[in-house]
Amino acid sequence: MAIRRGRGVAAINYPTGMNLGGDPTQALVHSTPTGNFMVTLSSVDLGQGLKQIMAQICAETIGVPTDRVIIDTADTDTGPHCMGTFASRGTHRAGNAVIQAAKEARQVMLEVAAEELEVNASDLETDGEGNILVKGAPQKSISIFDVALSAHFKRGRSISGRGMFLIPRSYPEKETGAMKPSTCYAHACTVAEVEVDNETGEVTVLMVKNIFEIGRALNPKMVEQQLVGGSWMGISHALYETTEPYYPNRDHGGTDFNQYLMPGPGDLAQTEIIVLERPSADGPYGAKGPGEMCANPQIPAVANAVFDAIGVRIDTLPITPERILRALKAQAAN
Amino acid sequence: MALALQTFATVSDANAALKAAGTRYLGGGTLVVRAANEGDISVTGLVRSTDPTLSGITVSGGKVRIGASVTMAAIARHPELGAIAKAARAVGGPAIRNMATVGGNLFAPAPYGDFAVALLALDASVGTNDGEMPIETFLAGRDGNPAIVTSVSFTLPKADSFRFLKVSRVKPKGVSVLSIAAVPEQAGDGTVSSARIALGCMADRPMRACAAEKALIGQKLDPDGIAAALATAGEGTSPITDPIASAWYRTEVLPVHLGRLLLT
Amino acid sequence: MAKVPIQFTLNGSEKAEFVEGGTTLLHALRDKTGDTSPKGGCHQGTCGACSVIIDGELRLSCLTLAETCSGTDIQTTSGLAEAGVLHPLQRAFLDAFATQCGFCTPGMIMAAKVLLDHTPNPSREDVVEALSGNICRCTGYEPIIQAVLTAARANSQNAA
Amino acid sequence: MELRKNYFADQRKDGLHEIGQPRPRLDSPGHVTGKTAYFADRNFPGMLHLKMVRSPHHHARIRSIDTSEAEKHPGVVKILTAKDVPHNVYTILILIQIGPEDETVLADGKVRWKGEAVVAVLAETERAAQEAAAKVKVDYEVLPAVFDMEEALKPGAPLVNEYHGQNYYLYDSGECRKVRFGDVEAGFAEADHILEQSYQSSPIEHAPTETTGCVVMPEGNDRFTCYTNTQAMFFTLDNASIILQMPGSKLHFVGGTVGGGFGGKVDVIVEPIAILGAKLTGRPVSFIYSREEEMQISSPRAAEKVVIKDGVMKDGRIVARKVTGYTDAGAYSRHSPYGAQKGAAHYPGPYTIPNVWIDTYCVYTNRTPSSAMRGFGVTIGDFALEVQMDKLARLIGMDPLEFRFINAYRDGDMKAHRQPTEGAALIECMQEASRAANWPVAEKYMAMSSYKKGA
Repeated sequence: MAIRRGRGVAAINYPTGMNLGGDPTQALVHSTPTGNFMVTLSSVDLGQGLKQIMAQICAETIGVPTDRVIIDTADTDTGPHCMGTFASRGTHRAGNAVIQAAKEARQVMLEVAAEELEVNASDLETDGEGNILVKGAPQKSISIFDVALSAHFKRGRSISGRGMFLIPRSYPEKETGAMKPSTCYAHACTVAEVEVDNETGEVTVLMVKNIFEIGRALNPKMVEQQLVGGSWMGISHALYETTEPYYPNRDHGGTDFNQYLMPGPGDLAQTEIIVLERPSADGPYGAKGPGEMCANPQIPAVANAVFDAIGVRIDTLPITPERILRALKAQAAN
Repeated sequence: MALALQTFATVSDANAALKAAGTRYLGGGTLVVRAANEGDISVTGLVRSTDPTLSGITVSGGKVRIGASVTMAAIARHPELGAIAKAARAVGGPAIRNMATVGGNLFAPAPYGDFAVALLALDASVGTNDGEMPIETFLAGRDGNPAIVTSVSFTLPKADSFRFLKVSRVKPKGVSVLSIAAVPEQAGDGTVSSARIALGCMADRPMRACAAEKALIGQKLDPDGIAAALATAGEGTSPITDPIASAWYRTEVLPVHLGRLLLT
Repeated sequence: MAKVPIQFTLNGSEKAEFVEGGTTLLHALRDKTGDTSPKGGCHQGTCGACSVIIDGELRLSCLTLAETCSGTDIQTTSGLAEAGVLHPLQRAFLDAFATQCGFCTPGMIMAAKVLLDHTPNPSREDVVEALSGNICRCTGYEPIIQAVLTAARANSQNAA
Repeated sequence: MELRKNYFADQRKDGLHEIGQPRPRLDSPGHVTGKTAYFADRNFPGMLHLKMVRSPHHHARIRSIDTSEAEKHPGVVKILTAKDVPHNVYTILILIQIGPEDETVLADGKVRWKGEAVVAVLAETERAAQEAAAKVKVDYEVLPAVFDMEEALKPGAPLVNEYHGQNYYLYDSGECRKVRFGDVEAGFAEADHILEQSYQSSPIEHAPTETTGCVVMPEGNDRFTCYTNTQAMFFTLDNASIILQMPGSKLHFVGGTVGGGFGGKVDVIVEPIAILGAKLTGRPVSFIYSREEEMQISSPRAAEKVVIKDGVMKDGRIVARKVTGYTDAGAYSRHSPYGAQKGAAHYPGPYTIPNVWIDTYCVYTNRTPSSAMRGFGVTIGDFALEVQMDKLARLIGMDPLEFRFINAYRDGDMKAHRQPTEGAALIECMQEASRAANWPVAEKYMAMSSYKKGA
């Protein structure tokens, strides 16, 4: 038996949002009588944590702690239109809509506070902890709780806002393909180290080091969740997954989690994640969409590492032990 | 029609009920309840038995009897079955092992049935109310065998002479690319005096690697000594092709894994 | 067809239900008792999302017929928190950000609980083995493994 | 995970109150206590279960369908065939004007892939629905099928989908989406080396732990509430409105808490037929994919073939790149024309190449229709591009990482689709990778920046 070791690198970029744009998302924000903020959406949380991120974005924009924000999604009787959760668009599109709605609500909130404090709204700021202060004179302040009560019961103001984000649709020019596919791109570079058993074709991914540039890590722990899980999926795509193991032959497609192969908890590569943040010009607080691209660079990095280990190329996914063994035998025959 | 479950105090009553068309025996449920869930409407009734002969493990004088309802988990944790525990642990994840029974494993089609591979290498006999039969006879006729399996019996192998390997793509749990159980007995000089080798996934049910067994006799378990056995390991096999691996791949890696197992 | 009466203890409270023949425990729990914490991810025994603890053992409720559970003691994830106080495992899953979509979480927690009940100081290998029947498609497993190891450490510190 | 704040610090405002903070997730307590409500956690009295009778053939004409025995089966409440669906031929991207309508909700006269929905059975129990489904008799005339994209594109191949008239999607640009930039042949002519390679993938399943499904409740006022795990609420509602010829005001969709999607829940498959069942029976209806359906019936990521031809100089510059991409849509479009087009926008990858030629094809075959998945249109392309980059580097005897620095795009560089590069960060990712992985590159590469040259 010989275990061969190799390493490979890959670098990629990925567009944020629906290709060619034209994918709107709306948000509504309003305050309750006691100064909590309701964000109404029809956006879908697939598990990536869209609700939490929308809450943090709204909270930052209004100037309250995140636990003062409630996310109401996704009910088409109440939530305004969202194109959907796909194409790494949720944070970017819905986030921008929430910012716009929250800004409008914040403006009303500051106007009411200004009336209560008898100053100009432009002289006010929030402390992020639930209070509105006069700039330069923080002893003069009012709580957002009291501002909301005043707006509702005294001044008859609706602390609310509407948000809509739309990147106008681009139409590719027929002959040249000139088009505007996306407004911002995330980036990644992955280095993978593998061991290949040259008698069985089995590959063990020892380590992946993933560098991701994602615009802005709005919640670093949630970014980590997604990037770690994505990295696992990338390795899974590289070495394990397909519904048609004998493509283009349709036979022997897996119908359960025993037959549909993915790395188990005993197959995990040592995974390192490093995040860079180059804020995007039109992202909510600079964020781009990391959800899809984080599963891409591992695939070619692993493929290149396998070549580095055994000197034969597998240009067909997934890179199964069988494909490796066949390639090694062909190499030996030549 | 709903699936009716009938419970009987004795195996013979359960055997009688099992004669009704569409009726299947319910062991741990990992095969038959799954089939019903997946829309196998040929299953119209289920039968089980609480007969005490089906449960319990007895070890005496080097002989082991395991009731057919005994689970993989119970075998894996039994203090006197340490020698074969790894074969029981090779089946499924923890929840499956708490449910899957010895009796059921005998019926599990490839790529399942890893414990049956071990039983084949152990030269077990399979008990029904009609008596005992060699496991090879049982496996050959299992598709048409309506009698409830009540037990399996075998001689406990000498410490360290039982070797077992399950190769799977997914770790630590995953179904078999192939599984191998081997019981090589060695004479004082280290040469093999007898050997039984059983293979999983190399046919639609567990099978013996008879040619390899023969080739080991009189040989030492070193690279030269096992070479002839490895060369003949694939004789008589007709491996399955499934989503896990092709027959070609299974054939290619069988000698590799057998070699590694024999040299451990 | 006549329905079959079943009685069992669910998270400490007595339950008595009538089920149709062939009803799985998963359906009985979800549709009859209203405990929707066990999830139906495959109904094949291959994903672990339906895992529950029956008489102290981890079982797949999708492959267990409800009729066979009369007289048993069943625990599910929805019954784990006591008086609103999260179980150390639940706390650890939160702190480790070990949930994303959450669909596998109740089953993972059941598998982990049985492990810690029997093996209070598990190795990483023990945890990996204990979770090996449960599929997660979001996290890549590592945060879940870390959560279980953290909960075990918290438990042993409390016990000390 | 480590955040490397030293990069791009001049462009970033740190120190915000909520943004950048690792706040606990507000949904996690529900997850760990099993209280989070997914669509299938709603159980209504009298709910019917829907099971599909599916095609056992890859391609066949339907001579007749006989549901008479199935209708008599105990527990069966309603059986639906094509004639029951008000607007049976549809395509989901019609909402953004990408046609033609090319897929049937329930097969009408023909099936084009093994597993295609033919007859829907609604019954009191899952078991009764399964038993009745087995009694539906469909008489098929099996037709020749095509599974290989190259075979499908050859003259005389079996026609997969008559609504297209040929086995590829017809874009306004012709049989493929095109990008033309510079003069690719001139680039090849000047190149020191040419390398043409072909890459292939097979379909991949999203495999979320929660399968696709919905539960529909008639509200008694001609409105229907659909609890669903769709990834796109109004997209699904509006498509259901078209298929059912029912005003959108009659439809109420509730969702937003999904057990994993990864792109697998953006097709509109389960909701319209379940709503129709609820409408015609007046009963709640549950239509939830089995795991087997999720694995083999729900749309996978397409199989793709990518052919890349590159011209490269000894000094490491790529001077010409020609990419031909093929996306195996299966029998119907779903989102594939969009995905293939997204590929055209993505190539030639994050590199600045003066001469580029891209053709991306959306090809029809007799397999399970493919659709969106995490990295749609890009994931397999990146595999091909980045393996090709590795081969090119080795071809000219250069370190693979250094080779990428030479070609990496930077701010202001013109892309093949004629947008100037903005916000690039590839170089910095590679610099950090060089450090983190102890993969040294020449100092000149570590001194590079993505920022606009001279700025």
